[in-house]
Amino acid sequence: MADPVVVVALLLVAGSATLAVAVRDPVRQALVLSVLGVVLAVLFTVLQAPDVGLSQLAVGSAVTPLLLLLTVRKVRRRGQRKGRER
Amino acid sequence: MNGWLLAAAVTLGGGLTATLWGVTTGPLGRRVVAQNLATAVACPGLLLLSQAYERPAYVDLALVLAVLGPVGTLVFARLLSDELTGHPPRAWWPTWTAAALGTAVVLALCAVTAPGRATVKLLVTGALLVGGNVVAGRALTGGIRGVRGG
Amino acid sequence: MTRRSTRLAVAEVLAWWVALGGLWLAFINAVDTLELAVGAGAAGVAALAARAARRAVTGP
Amino acid sequence: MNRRFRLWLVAVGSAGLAALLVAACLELPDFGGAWHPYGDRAVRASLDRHTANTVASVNFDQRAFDTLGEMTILFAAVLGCVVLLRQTRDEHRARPEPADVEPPVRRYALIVLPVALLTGLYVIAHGQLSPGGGFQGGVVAATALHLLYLGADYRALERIRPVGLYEVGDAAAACAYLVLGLAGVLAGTAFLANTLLPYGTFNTLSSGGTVPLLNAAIGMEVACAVVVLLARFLDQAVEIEEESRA
Repeated sequence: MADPVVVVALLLVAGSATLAVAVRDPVRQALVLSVLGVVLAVLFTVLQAPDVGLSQLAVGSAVTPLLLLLTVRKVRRRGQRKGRER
Repeated sequence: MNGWLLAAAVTLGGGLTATLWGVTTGPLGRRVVAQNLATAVACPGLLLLSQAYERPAYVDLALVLAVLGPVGTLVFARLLSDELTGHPPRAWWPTWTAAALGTAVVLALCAVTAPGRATVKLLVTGALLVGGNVVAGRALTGGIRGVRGG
Repeated sequence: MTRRSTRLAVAEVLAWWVALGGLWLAFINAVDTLELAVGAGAAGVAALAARAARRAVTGP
Repeated sequence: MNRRFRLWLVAVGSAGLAALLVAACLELPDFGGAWHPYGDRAVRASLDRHTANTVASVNFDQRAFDTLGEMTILFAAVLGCVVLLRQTRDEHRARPEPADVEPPVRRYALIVLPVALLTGLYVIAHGQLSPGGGFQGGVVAATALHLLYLGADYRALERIRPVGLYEVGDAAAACAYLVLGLAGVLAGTAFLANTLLPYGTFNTLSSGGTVPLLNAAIGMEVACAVVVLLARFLDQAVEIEEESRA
């Protein structure tokens, strides 16, 4: 592991993945997750796997946050309705 | 270890560490700005990596990130607009600093590549990145309002 | 649809087609006939999408 | 099975797994070493078939059957979502109110939408030459359409996105992949064997035999699948509401 860029990328992935687990609120978790996606894409590029990095970028930057936030919104709306009926 | 690789390591290490710190601490407004910053830092970093490894094909990653990164921020701007309208984030200096970084990296890379298609591709990537980040920053600071149903 | 609006629509799609075709030329790294044909097709699809999106937002 | 027993079971299982993983890691070749028995063979096979991007050659030529499996997984997952997230009898649709989007954001969405779509098509078409391929490009192209929701209005997105058409496109692209595979059988070789077309000139769009065609099929399948998937999620989050149980 002579390459400092690889070390930097690995440390960033370890840090952001741990933080993504440590943050508890789903909305804030989605924010950390999207940063984790970018960091992972950098790691894959540094390890000379640009195809995997591109997959990660394509899925992680917009589609995953959109799916997560739409789900959160649906669950919250249902919660609000239930609260009103009670 | 060449200079480009060192520049990439510094950009990615410093920039993404700052982003990570911003996105996990503080109020929601600060976190979304930090998320927008991730694209603005990683895209120049990927361009520098492509130059460091002397693989022009890696520019495609930066291009896709420049296109989709701001779209990801727009997702947050739109679906969190209720939470953000109360306390709109006021952090223009990180956005402009990141835009300056992107511009500087793109211009430096244009200076060392032979003029031609590759230069145009770099410029397009830079324009998409900087424009996208500024617009996404604007969308975060109250550019999208009144999202109730839609 | 009057002739004027038809002409405007064709002009809009053509303008997008030329711009996006130029973008395709910037993306690729070797030009040959097949590349140009595929680029023209892709730029055409994207140009039609651009017009459809503009119409969906601001009306015809 | 009480709590304590379960914890013990997890602890024993995890310890065994950890021991096996550590043992396997000790036997791994060094990080960044020069010995790549599989890689060397894959690169040789890919160069034999004039495919510049070895990953594309592995995905769509040497391991094309695995890609068929992955495509089927995505297809089944989207099908499951469509069934699960349909509008049930006790739900109704509410008209979403249009959001108030500032003109610069809307202009950005309208300009970047075609550019992102073109980028997606470029990534699909150059899968055998540069990083990328059907999956990546398909997701980019599908994301591009949703800029209309993010930068403008849900109604605008609905106007340019007939979901039924995308469902048909999804199925048609999956069939195209199968037909390309069966064509190999009819030509007298094997399912998904890359012997149908000439391999072409190295590093041009027509190189790689059937790789670009399979790439295009996967690109269309993924793009349509993501559009359908997001359409179901958007439906649920934006339009469909439960009836209040009065």
